[in-house]
Amino acid sequence: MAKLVAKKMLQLVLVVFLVTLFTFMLVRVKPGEPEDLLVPLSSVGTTQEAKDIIEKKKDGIRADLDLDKPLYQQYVLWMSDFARGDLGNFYAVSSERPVSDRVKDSLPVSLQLMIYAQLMALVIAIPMGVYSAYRANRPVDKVANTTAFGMLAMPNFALGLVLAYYVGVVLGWVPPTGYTSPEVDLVRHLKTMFLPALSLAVGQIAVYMRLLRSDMIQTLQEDFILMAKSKGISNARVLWRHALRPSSLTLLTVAGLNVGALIGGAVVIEVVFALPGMGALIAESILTNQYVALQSCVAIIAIGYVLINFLLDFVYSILDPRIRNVRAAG
Amino acid sequence: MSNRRVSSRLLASLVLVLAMVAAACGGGGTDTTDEGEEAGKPVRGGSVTYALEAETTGGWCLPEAQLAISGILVARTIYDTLTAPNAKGEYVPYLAKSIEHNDKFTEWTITIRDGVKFHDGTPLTAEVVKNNLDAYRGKYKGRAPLLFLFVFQDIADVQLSGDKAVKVTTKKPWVGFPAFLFASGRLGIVAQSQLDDQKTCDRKLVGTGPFKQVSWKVNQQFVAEKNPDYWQKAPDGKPYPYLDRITFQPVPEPEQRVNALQSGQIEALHASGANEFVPLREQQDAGTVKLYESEKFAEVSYVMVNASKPPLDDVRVRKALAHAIDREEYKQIINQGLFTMASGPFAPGSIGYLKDTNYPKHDPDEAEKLVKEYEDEKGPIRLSYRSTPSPATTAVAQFLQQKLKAVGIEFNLATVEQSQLINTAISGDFQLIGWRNHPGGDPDEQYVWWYKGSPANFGRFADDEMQRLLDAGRSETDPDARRKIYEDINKRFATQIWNLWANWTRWVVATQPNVYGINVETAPKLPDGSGPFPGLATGHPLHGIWVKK
Amino acid sequence: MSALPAETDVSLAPAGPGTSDQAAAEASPRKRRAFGIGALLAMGWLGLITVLAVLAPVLPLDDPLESVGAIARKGPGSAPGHILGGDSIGRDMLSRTIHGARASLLVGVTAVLIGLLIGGAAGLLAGYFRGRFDTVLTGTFDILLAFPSLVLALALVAFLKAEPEAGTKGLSTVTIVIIALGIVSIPILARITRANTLTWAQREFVLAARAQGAKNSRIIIREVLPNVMPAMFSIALLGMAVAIIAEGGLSLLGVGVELPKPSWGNMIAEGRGSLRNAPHIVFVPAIAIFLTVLALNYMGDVIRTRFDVRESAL
Amino acid sequence: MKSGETLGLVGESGCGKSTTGKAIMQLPPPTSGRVIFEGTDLASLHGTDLRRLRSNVQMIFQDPISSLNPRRRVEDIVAEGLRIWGIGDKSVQLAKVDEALGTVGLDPDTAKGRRPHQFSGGQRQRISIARAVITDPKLIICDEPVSALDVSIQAQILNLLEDMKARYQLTLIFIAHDLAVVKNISDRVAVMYLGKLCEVAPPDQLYAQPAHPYTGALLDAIPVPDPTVRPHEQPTLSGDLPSPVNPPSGCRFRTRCPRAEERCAEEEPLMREIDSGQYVACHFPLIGDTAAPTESVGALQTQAAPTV
Repeated sequence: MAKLVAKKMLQLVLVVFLVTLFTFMLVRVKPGEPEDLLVPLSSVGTTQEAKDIIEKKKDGIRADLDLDKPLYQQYVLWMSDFARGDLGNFYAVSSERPVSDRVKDSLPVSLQLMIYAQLMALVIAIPMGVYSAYRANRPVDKVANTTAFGMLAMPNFALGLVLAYYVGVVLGWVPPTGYTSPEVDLVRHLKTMFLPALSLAVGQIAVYMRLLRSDMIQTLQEDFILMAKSKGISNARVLWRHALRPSSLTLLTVAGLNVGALIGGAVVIEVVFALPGMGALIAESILTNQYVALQSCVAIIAIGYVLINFLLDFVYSILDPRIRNVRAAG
Repeated sequence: MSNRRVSSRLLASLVLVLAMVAAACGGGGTDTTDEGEEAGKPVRGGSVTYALEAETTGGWCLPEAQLAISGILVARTIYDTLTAPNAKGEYVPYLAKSIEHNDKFTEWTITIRDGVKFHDGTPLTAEVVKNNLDAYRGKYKGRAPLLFLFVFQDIADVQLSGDKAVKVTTKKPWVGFPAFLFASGRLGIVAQSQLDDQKTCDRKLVGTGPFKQVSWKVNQQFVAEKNPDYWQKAPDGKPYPYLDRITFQPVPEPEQRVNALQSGQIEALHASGANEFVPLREQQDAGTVKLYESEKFAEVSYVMVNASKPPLDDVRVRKALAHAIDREEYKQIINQGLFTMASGPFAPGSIGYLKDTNYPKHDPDEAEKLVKEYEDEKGPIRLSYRSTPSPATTAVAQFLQQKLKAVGIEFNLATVEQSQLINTAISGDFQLIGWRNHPGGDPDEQYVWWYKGSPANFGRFADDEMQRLLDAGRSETDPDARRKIYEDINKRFATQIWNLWANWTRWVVATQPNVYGINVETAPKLPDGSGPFPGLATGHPLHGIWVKK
Repeated sequence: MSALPAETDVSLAPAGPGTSDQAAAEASPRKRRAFGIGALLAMGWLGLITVLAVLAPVLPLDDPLESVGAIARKGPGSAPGHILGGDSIGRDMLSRTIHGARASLLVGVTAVLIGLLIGGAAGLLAGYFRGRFDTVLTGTFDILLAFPSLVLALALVAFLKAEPEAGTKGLSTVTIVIIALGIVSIPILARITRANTLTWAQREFVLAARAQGAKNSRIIIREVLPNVMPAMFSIALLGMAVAIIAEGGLSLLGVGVELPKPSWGNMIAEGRGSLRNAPHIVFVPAIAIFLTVLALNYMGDVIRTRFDVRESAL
Repeated sequence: MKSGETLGLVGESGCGKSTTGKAIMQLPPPTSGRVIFEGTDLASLHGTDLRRLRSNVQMIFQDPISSLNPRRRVEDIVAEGLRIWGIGDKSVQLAKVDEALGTVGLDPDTAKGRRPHQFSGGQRQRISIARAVITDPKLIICDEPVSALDVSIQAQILNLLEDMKARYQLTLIFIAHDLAVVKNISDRVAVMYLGKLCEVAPPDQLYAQPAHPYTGALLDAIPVPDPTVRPHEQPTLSGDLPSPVNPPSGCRFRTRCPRAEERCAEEEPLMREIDSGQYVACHFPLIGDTAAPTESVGALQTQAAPTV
């Protein structure tokens, strides 16, 4: 067991190293001097005063990012800052705002969105999956399956746009846009998160439902179900108490793995609903050349994703050796 | 202000920007308001959430900040400017008690109002004002104002004059100087502590304004609460503001702002696109929202041409562009028939406005001829156009592209984020760019934008005639002569085509029906008793807003 | 649906681990031939849209780049001769939708081809040879997979996008989007190919081929590849669906296929400001994407069922 | 092993029979022991030489589904060996395929164009045999070729293998877990337990007088189709097969052997001839009362190393 932990840890460290290195290189290899990308003001200086101001600004950035040092040192320095929670700055002509400030505000939004989407997907998908497995190949099942297919084919951003207008504005049930933090107004917070979470959840609902359905159909063919039925236990009880649990392992694995992907995967949804989350932050960083911020944000998400994978992997290999083997093969 | 007639409406402001989010101006539409009479007595308390078209990611370290209209609105809640425009567009003392000048307009004495306190409790003193002015003109240690540096190049010196006044000496007569003390609302007076704050000057805001900053979460919200010690008194004798709290939310997609207002999520928004005017006016007719529209002292939307690089350094090419664009079709398709097409930089009512400047008419044949002439001489014309990626601006870009293609000009599109657009303009790394600027005020405010060699002359045209006219305009004291000068400038644009004019930008502030105090009829009077300024291009004061329960 | 291919492969995941090859092998020939009505409809739609996309330049359509002022924001049916109406600047929606299919399908097909060629080959070799090569490759792909795919695509687009200088032409945005989405799809396709290769490479017919003295290359191409192909193909179909959607996502962020050239994604992005008064500008391309993605997913599913493809064990 | 001989290799599931078969093919090469084929140590061969040599040894597998590529037509499957080695031109290859299919009892014209799933298990095994013989190999390793088939078909396939052997002068290694199956087809039978041979003898001798207790137990397990014969009173084999990764010390069978004594745990029994042609590795064999000598008589390499 200790060996397994050690091995996994080593893997984790290696992956984190490579992931951050990849991010670091991706941004540094881009043509152009970093300080010029961050403060694109080279040709302004018609007067000495202006030139001085700009040069001073760029000198500051160069010093900040250790740009005069060799690449590997830059990486090491960045990582050591990163590890200490210093994520660099958003550079603008008029300000240098720590990225950590923005991340502190954005990360909760993304986490909330992800959790709500996940919960919503599971809450809807589980009954659907259970029932359509129970009624496999009957009309109900076919309808559910077709619906699932349909949901899978909906581009979430288009769905988001449409929901925002028709549900948020025309019907006026929930706010169509914006973000309210739960400390300010919990009810309103939940309402504002409803549509974005739903847009994100729709695809997942289909995935989870199909997954659960097929596992469940298998479970329902097992002997212990037959036995339970023969004992006269009601169908509902058989389904929910006896069949669901053994069927839900794959579902939970996949749901767990999706957690990481969802954090960053909601980029477009966050933009569509004007949610100030990590996705929107990354999009902003990319589109405005704020590459220090980009580096840190992407690294955070990648590390988060790797960590979640690692934990899941680990938990499941303890729970069920079969999964370890399957995963090793996959 | 002892002397003025100047009626300056100037202002230049720096950096403004904002792509041409289609803009405003509905063929002489009325500045609507149907409130006023039934508004009743202002009520104190309550809060308002106001949706802005953009976040000001660079923050509000005012001397260095690059504020567009959204940033200005926030600045005006936290800070006060020394002057402010009144109903006639004259710049009257605001945070200053008085502003006086010598006969030659080269010495300006700004006297400080008594008993004004910053949000941190420190008093407003002449010294703080001097430090502010020095910071804006790049003479204050630790502050590096890039663009105000040029706006105030003609200031020779700022000195304390007793302990209640500051004396500003200019290098040449500067008739419109009071307008620059407003600077479109950008020249707020910042507390000493913020001025000296090296690390968090952009986000720890301390002013004298009607509201105090509570929190700012970028892209989320900016919250400000009532300043109980505000120096401006309401008619009931108690200090403004009426509201306990105001929250600004950046909502960049215009349709989302309208959605949010309609669904009751917010109390107010501002907008300037035809796509927003249509539904908002419908809702106004249905009585579900209240609008305050204004095209007074408007900005102009246009395509800015970088005249420093071939092929656009050739006036024939610029003329061909102007001839190629069907402005009537532009109005119908892009603006849904709503806004008045502009003839030049000066909006109706401004000094220098001309109904017909002789700007080139739509004439594809002439355009084609000019293109051919140029291409035979110097080779093919290839252009690129930059705009923000919003649907409204890309629609404009594609419309232009079609029209130019029709006369044989290839033209590719590149989108640039809003916050990058200004940098693109400053660095000159563009050929054509969608733009919006030059709000009405004193035409002298445009000096920095057009003066040869000015870093704010983003179009980079270097015209001796323009330089002469601008210098003359700055110092000319005779109003008629002054008007003539600016009309000449207007005509010069029409022949040199440094910009391709689109329409005057019409702004609308839309609120829930129970929100009062924004339009000219219910907004507070200025300290000198004159009426409130009717324009919306640089935002509006927020201390008079109140909500009927 | 999620814009993440990484999730999608999970998503379309298996009808359970216990499906046996026996079942497939013993399915009667007749059953294997028959396609349901759904599959026929799906193939019909894909065929139609492909033919239209290919023939778009010669079809009697309006110029997709030319505005007709009179139909700006007019809905379907409200302007004679323009059955789907006009977009926000008066270009014919039908023509733009069909021309948009060109860009969208091109992005979908080419990006996945890149993924198939590189990822497929890598997965095949890794799954066949295993050992250190496999470890390195799997490790590399795990790193790529640690980035949310849309974020990775966005970063790649930003990275590849040269500053547009006047007169110079860098990579076209279509190419950039294709390359970015192609790179994103490599690890996903590699992973699935590898998983399938692993199972097939252990079959006895592979042993038999080696017993007959076949070279590894011959075994991979003749024995393993044909069997892994259905899995690759069905994932490729899903990958296309994901790429088409991802292009839309990139468009919405302002870095998709460059205007004025239509793609379904940038049409939706353009129409998002007019949902209130001209909803068809969003709905027409959205429905086109929906149907196409639906058809691709469905066909992927059909292939998976028919060939009993084993999914990547996630 | 002698050329032209059929060796039956018998043991419980998991005892290493198939591994032995594959080890002979160097698929993968065994971790210890040597395979000598016509005087060449196969482990010393690499690349083309190894591949060429492999073509002299063919395998027929247990699972008729897994052993045929479902994506290829029968013609391609059977002709593969010829194509790999470029034997003959297309028409020659086709003729050979027809001939091979014909000899295994399939109609070449109908069979050629089809794919494996269109055939029954027995037919597929015939295809496997056709594939194996087409390159004229010297040795064919039959890895439980009939265990997945119905009993009636088993006999047909066994007969077919006999025919093939005669027709192509083959040497066969016939792997089975069932002594009954190999009895008729084998010239000699080797019994394997946990990766080691424990007894080698001609079938008649082996069946009549098993020497190793394990062989005895296996023989007892064969159902006798005579209702008058009562099943053995004592349980034949008890306990599970120990892990082959970590086999018991000394004699591997001792944990389940009714005759096990202390010596069995300490000393590994060596293979010795106990009767003419009958070799056994046991300290206390069932026949002849003599305990095994402590010195090695030495005969067969114990670890899966048949020689031809």
